Amino acid sequence: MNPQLTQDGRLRHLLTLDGLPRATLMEILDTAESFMDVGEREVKKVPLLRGKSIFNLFFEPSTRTRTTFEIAAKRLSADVVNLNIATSSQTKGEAILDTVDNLAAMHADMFIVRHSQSGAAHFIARHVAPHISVVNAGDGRHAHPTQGLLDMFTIRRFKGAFHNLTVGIVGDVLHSRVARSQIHALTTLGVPEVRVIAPKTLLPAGVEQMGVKVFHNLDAGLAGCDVVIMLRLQNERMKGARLPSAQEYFKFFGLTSEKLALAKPDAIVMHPGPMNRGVEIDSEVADGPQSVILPQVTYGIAVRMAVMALLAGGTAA
Amino acid sequence: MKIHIRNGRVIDPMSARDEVVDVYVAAGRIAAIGEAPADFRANRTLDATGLVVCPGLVDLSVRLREPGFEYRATLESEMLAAAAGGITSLACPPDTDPPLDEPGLVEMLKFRARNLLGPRVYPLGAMTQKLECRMLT
Amino acid sequence: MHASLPEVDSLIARLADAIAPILTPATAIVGIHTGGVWVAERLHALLQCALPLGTLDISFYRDDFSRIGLHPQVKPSNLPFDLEGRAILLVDDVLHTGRTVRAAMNELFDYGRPASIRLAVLVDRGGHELPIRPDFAGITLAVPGHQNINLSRLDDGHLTLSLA
Amino acid sequence: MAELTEAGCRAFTQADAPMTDNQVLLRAMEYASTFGLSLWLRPQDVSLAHGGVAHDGAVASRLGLPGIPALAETVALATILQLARETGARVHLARLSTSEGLAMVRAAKAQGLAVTCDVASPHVHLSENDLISFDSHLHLVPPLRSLRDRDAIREALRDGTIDALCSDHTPVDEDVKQVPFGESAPGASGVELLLPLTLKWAREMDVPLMQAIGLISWKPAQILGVPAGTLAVGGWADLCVFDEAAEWIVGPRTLTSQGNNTPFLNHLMLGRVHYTLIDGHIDFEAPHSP
Repeated sequence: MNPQLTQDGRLRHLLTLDGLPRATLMEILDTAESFMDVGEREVKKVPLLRGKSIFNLFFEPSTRTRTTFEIAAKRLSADVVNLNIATSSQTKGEAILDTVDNLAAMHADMFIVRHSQSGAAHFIARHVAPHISVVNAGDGRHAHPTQGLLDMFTIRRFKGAFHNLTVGIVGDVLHSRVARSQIHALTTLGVPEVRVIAPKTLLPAGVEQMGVKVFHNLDAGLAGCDVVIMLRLQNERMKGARLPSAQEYFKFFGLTSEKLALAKPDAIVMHPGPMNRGVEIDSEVADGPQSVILPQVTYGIAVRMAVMALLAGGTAA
Repeated sequence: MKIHIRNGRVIDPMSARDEVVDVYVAAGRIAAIGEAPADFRANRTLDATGLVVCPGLVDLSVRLREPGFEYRATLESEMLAAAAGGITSLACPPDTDPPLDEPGLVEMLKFRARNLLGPRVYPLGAMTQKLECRMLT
Repeated sequence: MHASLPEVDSLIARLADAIAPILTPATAIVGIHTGGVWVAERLHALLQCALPLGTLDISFYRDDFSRIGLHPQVKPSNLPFDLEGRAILLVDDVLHTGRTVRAAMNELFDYGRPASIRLAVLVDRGGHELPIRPDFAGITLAVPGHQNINLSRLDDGHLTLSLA
Repeated sequence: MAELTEAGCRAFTQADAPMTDNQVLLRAMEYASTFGLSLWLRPQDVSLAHGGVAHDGAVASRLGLPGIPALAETVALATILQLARETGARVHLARLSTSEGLAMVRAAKAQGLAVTCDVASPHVHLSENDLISFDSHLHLVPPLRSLRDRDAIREALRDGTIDALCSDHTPVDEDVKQVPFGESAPGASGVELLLPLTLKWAREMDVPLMQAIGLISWKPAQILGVPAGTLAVGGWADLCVFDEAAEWIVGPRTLTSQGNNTPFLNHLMLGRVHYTLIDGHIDFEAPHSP
């Protein structure tokens, strides 16, 4: 049984894109499309979630992601409370569940959860009252479903469809929740060829079983790609004996204009941000004509509005 | 205490016995299997019709959480739980707090266990002091 | 009692005649999805309006959202003119409780501050729950609460009313 | 070690504490063999297992859980077997979990090395596939491995490569399980499930009851070196009387242990103890017994 769906197939929580039906993903993308123009109005707001309380529960700090959720919630007229638990009660040893119970007692309707442990959002979702929805805003290495969805939205906007694409995901797949969500979404939406391109030290065991083709050579992996997704390389990866140096990584797996020329001429370049310029991507590419990195950020708000609207609809408090 | 276990299917893997037969217990020992010993008057008869009678189970790893983790489970409750599981002998790993790396700690645990209902407790000793893998015990 | 419902084309013609005197070149016609847009398209053509037609999808403004959720096919609202200080003629097919019109007005104000809003409906069926009345109505009928009156469009573009 | 033996220790072990130093391990084997003592060792290379919480395979990759590769077991096992050969120490291998590890033990036994080994009962039935809901009750040591490993365990129990089944009973408070998987305390409560889980394996593998009971009675008794696990006239009156067909559901109300932390919560079990006699005394009598 999928804990994310109600018995009649409606979205109950958004924890991972793994196992969500194609129709659900399309519904979210279509709904996001209809929210796109809200950002262009004089009053950038619709009253859909008026009176609802949304709590941003960030056990792991991220101003960027928290802000996009906050803007999305406010455009839906929800009340938003930000809790940076990484620096508050959690350090005093208050258990996650106590935090969640306390907030639920304050009549929360939705929790947006980010946590450094894989499965944390599942864990919270298992314990909340039936009227509360949980949105995973990133858990450990496991999933970042709204990022995966906004990437799909971006691809659809620029490429029109999914069924004829070759998508290459380059970099630290092992530690990337974004990559996992992208892979599940791309395969569910019918992309015929999803590639992961990385040294063996940055790929998880048995990654092929997620339905991807593995490349260890950037030139070969980029050849014929319609979409190139670059992943962020965390600096601490240099310490764990996974890579010798950032310079060597950039030389063999960094995206430069010359490398990008190996992909299709109209290929788009994506990055979930924040970028390490000169480590995984050259500034010339990041700011170049094929980059859609800034539109990704814009679309992120409409996609998160869609997710919140679909979750809140029909769950009368 | 004399106990008569009547009409059970007695399975003893070590002697390859598997038959429906009576077992007679007296003075902490098995007095007879099959025919009752002369003058055997049971204090208690257990009807084992349809049940299996086998040797008490031996479990090679049971954490009794004593010393050190009594808040997680008490020796008493876990000894009883083991008995409820049919276990009559158990080996108890030394990853207690402090670890079982001194004779006094082992003797204390054995003494505590002896005074409770439940299985025979065989502590395992820590191979190294404080289980730190530096000094032998 | 409504064995034969009135013919839609004649209702729209009657509406257009009533509206014509107040219309200026700066007036914008805005139809509410879906039936209101059909009626507005006809009025827009009959009245030969200068400004392009506006359309509103009020799904994001419904007050029953938390009960029934989001409509599966939300269409983007399209208001191809500046609302600020403009006279608006809001068009819907059937006026019942008034909640749709309330939602539409809320949405209009999120795009800007119009000078005035007038309401034209094909049918005012009664059962109002809000202090909202049409400025122009093709026909006024007393339809019992348990019944629905619907506008539908045939493949040839012909509009008909039906009672269910 | 010799003093601890006098105090009553039957064998020596690091339990789940890391074996960080092979020189210490070598000395422990040499010293233990001086006195003819046994070492019980759970093979796990500490550096290869570092930071892991689940089997390093397709499921952990999908769930984003840091992995413990099968290599962590086999690399440590190769070291232990080689040291045991060299020193002649008596070694019992505790809680094996991998197909490759079992193959190595099978080969070592065939070559005449006097080693024994056990597995924990949850690993006979569960695999990494069960982790999909992130239930922290499935956070075990060693980790639940692949279906292939689980099936190898089931076969090695049948062919005698594995000498004994144990519960690896680890009762913990709910609050150390009521956290995300990676932060939870590992281990499961299991003394009351050892018998039904063994019976379940026997039924599913079509193994005679006699062989199944042997794995949880006389065979572990021999490893432990105690005169238990058998029914002999004149021997200890330690007996278990059970109903192999009795159905029960695992839950806080049906468990005596204070640890309700079991991955089998709400599972149906077949086989329940009616009486446990220890030293000729009825130490346990089920409320439902005749």
